[in-house]
Amino acid sequence: MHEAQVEPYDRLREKMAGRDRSLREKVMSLEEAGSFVQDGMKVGVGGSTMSRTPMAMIWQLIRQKRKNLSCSRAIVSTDGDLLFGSGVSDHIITSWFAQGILWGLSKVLRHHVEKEGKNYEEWSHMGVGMRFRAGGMGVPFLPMRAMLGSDVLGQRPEGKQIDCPFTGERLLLVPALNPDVALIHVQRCDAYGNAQIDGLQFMDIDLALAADRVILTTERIVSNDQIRRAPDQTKIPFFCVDAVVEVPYGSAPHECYGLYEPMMKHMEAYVKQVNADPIEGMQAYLDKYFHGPKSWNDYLALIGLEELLEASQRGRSIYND
Amino acid sequence: MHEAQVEPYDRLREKMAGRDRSLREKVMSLEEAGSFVQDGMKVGVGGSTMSRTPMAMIWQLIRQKRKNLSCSRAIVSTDGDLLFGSGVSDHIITSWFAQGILWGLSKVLRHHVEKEGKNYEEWSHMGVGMRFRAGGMGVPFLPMRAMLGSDVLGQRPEGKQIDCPFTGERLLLVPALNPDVALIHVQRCDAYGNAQIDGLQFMDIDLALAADRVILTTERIVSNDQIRRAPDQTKIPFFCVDAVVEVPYGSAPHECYGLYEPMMKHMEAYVKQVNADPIEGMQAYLDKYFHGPKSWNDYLALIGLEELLEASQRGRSIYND
Amino acid sequence: MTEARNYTAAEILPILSARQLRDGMVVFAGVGTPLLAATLAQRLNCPRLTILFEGGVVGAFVEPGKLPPSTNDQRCTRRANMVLGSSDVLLLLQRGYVDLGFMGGAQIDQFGNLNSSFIGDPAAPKTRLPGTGGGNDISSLTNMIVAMKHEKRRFVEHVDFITSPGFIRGGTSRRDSGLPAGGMFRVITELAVFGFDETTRRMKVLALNPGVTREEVQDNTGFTLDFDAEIAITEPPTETELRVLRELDSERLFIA
Amino acid sequence: MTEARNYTAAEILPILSARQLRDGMVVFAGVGTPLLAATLAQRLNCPRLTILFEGGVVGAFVEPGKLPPSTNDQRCTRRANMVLGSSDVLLLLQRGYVDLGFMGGAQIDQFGNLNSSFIGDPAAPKTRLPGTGGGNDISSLTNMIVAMKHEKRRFVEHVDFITSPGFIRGGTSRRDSGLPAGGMFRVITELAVFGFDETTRRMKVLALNPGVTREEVQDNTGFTLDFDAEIAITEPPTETELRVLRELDSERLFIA
Repeated sequence: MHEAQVEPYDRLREKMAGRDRSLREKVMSLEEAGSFVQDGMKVGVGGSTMSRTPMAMIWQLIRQKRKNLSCSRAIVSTDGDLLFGSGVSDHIITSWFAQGILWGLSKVLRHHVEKEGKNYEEWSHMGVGMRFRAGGMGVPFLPMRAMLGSDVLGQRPEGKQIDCPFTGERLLLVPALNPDVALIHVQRCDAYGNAQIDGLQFMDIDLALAADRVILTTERIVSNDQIRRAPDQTKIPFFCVDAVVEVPYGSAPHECYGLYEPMMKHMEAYVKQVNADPIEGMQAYLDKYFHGPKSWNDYLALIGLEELLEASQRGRSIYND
Repeated sequence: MHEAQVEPYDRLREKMAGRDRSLREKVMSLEEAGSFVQDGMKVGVGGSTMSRTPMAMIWQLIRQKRKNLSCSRAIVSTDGDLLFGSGVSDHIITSWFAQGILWGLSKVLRHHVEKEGKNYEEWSHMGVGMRFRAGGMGVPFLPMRAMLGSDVLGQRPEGKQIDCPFTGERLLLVPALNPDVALIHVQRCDAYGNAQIDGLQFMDIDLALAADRVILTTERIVSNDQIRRAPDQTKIPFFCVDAVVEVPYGSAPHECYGLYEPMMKHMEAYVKQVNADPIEGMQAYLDKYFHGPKSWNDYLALIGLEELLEASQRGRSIYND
Repeated sequence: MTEARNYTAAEILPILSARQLRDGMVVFAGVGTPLLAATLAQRLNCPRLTILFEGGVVGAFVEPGKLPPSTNDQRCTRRANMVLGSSDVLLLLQRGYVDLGFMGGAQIDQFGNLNSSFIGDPAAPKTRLPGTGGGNDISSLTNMIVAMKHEKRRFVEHVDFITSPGFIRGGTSRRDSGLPAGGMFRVITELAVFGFDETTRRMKVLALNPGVTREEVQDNTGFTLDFDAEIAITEPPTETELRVLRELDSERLFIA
Repeated sequence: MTEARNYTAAEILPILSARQLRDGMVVFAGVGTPLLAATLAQRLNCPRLTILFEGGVVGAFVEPGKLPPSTNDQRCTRRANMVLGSSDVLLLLQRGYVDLGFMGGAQIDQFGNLNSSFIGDPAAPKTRLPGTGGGNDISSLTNMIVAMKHEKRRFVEHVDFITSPGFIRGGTSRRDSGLPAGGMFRVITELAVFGFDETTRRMKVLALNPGVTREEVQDNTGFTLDFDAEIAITEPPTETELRVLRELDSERLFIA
C-alpha cells in the first residue's frame, strides 16, 4: 500500500509550482500546522534517535488521530514506538528502530511488526540518507556502494543494481524519497522559516529540500535581521518552509543540541512501562501524556520541572569549555 | 593528453590508504607545499571568479615553473589568464573563463585557445560542481538534468545520457573528478588543517573531499582548541588536508570574504596591460609581480599598502550591520 | 526614432526587465543588467522579491552604489537570508524552487537559444567567448527572461552554438531533449519586448518600446519576426524608475 | 576457567578491543563497547586517535563519566574537530578516509557476517531486531573490528540474515558482490581474539584470553573453528587499563 515509487519529475515540478514560496510570515499553532498532514501521507521526521526529534508535532498528530502515515527517519527511537503504538503510522522507513541502545529491543516494535503486521522498511543508514538527498536534489536516484551483497538489499527490490557505465563497477542506485510533508525541529528560525541548526544536523537539510511541505517547530523565533546578519548560518531557506511553530522544549523528553539532553528518568519509566506491556502500557502512556494534557505546556508539566531544569543544565554544558 | 577518465574505485582507495590521515601538524612554507604539485597533475583550484582564489599558491607554482597542469575550477578569472599565460597549464576545466564581467572577453584566453591550441574544457556550472561532488562522495558519477539538448554537452563525450531506470526520464551522468591536488584558500584553520570558511563556500568542500591531496593556504592559523569549541563551524576536516600555509592576503588582488574585497585599481591596470598585448603584456606582468619579488610580502608591497588597506576596509564592511 | 529621450539604451533594459517581475517571486539572476533589474524591482514594487545568485546566495538586498562586480563576490551576500555552496544553489533550480531565471545574452536565435561560447567553428573558433557559467543550468531548469542589446548580428536565425538552451529547434524539441521544465519566457531589448509562440516556439514581438517602429525592430533582426495580433506600446521609463536605477548604479558600472 | 579474575567479561571486551587500535588511526565507532574501547585507547596509548560517530562527528574526545547513550547525542560532539551531516560522515567511509570500523554484534557467522535484523524468517520473524543503523555501511566500506559476547547461539555457521556483510560466503564472494574494499579484520570476545583466513575467509582463533582453553572456545561456538599454527595467549588487563576504563564508564552504562 505504501510502495516506494519515485515521483516523476513533471509531477515534482507541478507540486512545487503550486507552493507559495514567497517571503511571508507563516507562524501558526501546532493545531493549524497539524492540518498540513493528512491520512496516508508520506511523512519525513527530522532529527535522529533521541536528538532534535519533532516530538511536539508527533504529539499533535497523535492527538489529531491521523491514520496510515508512512514515516521515514534517519534513526528511530521512542518516536517510532509512539507512531506505531498510537495507530497513526503503519509503515516506518529507517535503518535502526529501538528505544535506545541502553534498553535492548523495543517490545512495542516487536509487537506491531511480529503480531500486527506493521511494516518496518529497513535500509542502511546511508541508504536512507541518499534517498532523502536524491529527493532534495531533484534527481530520481543516487548511486552508492553499501548494502550490496547483504540481505538488507535482498529485502529491498526498490533498489537497483547496475554496472557503472564509466567503470563497470557494481553500484546500487537508491530511489529518491520525497515526503509529502517533513516535520523538523530546530533551535531557532525567523517568522519566514529561515532556520539555524546548532550542532548535529543529521539528515534534516536534505529532508527539508526533498519534502513537498515542511513544518518547522522551533525553540524560539528570532528576527529576520538576526538571520541576515549571519546568512552563512542559515541551514534551511524560508521557501522550503510552510509552517513555523514556536514550541519550547519541543523535543522533550528527547534532546535538543546545546539546550537540553534527554530526560532520562522519564525515558526509563516509559521504557519500563511499554516493554512490560506494549499494548496496555502504551495506551496508558498515551492517555496520560498525549491525550490528557490541554496543551504542550501541560505535557511538559507532567514530565516535570525538575527533569526539564536538570536536562537543560546538562544540555547547555556542551558550551562550558 | 588530459582525457577525463574516472578513477577506478580500487585505485582511489589505494591512493587514500597511502595518505597519512593522522592528527598531525602540517604547517609549512609555500615552497615546501609547492613540491606536492608535479608536472602534468590534475589541479583543483578553490574559490570562484575573484573570490578566495588561492593566488599565493598559484603564484608559487608559476615561480616553480610547473608544466602541463590540468586545472579545474568553479569559475575562472584572471587566475586562468595567469595559468595559461605563464605556461604552467595547457588545460582548464570550468564553466566560465574571462577576467571579469566588467572587462568583456579575455584576450589572454582568446590568444591561448585560438592561437596556441590550449584547451578550455567547458561544462555547465552545475556540471563542474557535480563532478567534484561525485569525486568527494567516492562514486563514479552523479545524475543531473541540465546540459541536455545543448551544444555544451555536444562537446563533452565524457558525459553519458541515460534513460532513468526508475522513471524512464532522460538524464545526464557526469563523471567524477578527483584532482591529484587541490589548492584552497580559507580565512582560518588550525595546524592540523581543520578549516573554517566564512561566507561563500563555492565548491571548496566537495573539492577538498575529492582531491587526493589538499594544500590549504590560510589568512591565519588558530589553535585546535578554538576549532573544537565550535565543531559545527569546521567546513574541511584535517584528514583531507596535507599542507597548511599561513599567507595573509593570500587571495590578493582577488577578495577574501569578510577580510578584503578585490583590489580593483590593480585588477584594472592588469586587464588593460594584458588585453593590450596578451603575450608581451602578460610576460611583463609576470616578470614584475611573480618572478621579481623575493617573497609573497614583497608581492603585496608591489600591489601597495594603499590598495590593501582600502580593500580591507571594504572587505570587513560586510560585518558592519 | 522620433522623440528625444531622457534615458539611454543601457537604462531602459533593466527598467523594462524589472517590470516583468512580480512581488514574492524567487528569481535567479546573473550579474549586470539582470542583477540591476532584480534589485531595481525590489526597490520599486517587489519588496519581497527573492534574488538568488550563482555564487551561493539566497534572498540578498544589494546595496545601492555597491553593485557586485560578479555574482561570486561578497557584495552579493549583502542582507542575504542564506549563503550556501554553488552547487547547492544550482540544485535549488533543479528541485524547482525558482520561478524565473534572468540573464544577459551575447547572441540569441529565433527559438531563444543563447550562445556565449564560440563565434565560428568550435573546433577552430574565430572567437572563444567566456562560456556558459550558470547560464546553461538556469535556462535548462526554469523559465527565462533575457535582457540584451538589439543588433542584427546578435539576433540570428540559428546561433553558432547552443550554450544555454531556449526551445532548441522549436516545437517539442526542448522537452524531447530531456528538458521538460522551463523555457524562454521573455526577451527584453532597447527596441521591444518579445515572447515565444506556444506551438512553434519562435520569437514574437509582444510590445514595442516607446518611439520604436515594427520596421526598426525587423531591420535590426537577423530572422523574420512574428508580431502579435495586438502589439502594445511599452510605457516609457518613469522619473522614479530612472532615479532609483541611477541611485543603484551610481558607480555606473552597468548603465554607463 | 581456572584462576580468579579481577575483571568482568564486559570489561575485557573494551580493553582487548582498545589494544587493536594504533595511534593516528581514523576509526568509525558504534555506541557501547566500541565507543568505550576507542575512547579508552585515546586515554591510554592513542592520544591522536580520530573517532568518527554515525551522528555526524569527527575527532571527538568523549568526557569520562559522560558516555553518550547513542552516537546521535550531543555528548558525542564533546571536543570534536568537526560536526557534519549523517550522510556526509558516512560518505567519508565510501571515499576511503576511515581506517577501521568498530562495532558490537548480536549474531555472527564463520565468514564474519553480522545479523542485527531478524531471528527466524524475515517474512514472519520470530524476533524483529533493531536493524543495521550504520552497521551495513561501515562493514561494506572499511575494515572491521567486532566486539561481542561469546555464546553458541551468537556464533553460528550461517546467520539467519546478513545485515552487515563480512566475507559473505567466503573466498572472493565479498568482492564479487560489489564490495572491493574492507572486510572483517578482528573479532574480540571474552574468550579469544579471532582473525580471518586470507583465502577461505573463515574465522580463526589468533589468541586465547588468559585462562581460556581451545576446548572452551570451540564448545561455545556453533561451527568448527580453525586455530592458527601458533596460538598466542593474550596478556590480562593491566591495572591501568582497568582503572581508566572504570573512570570512563563511571556510570557503568556498558561495563556493568
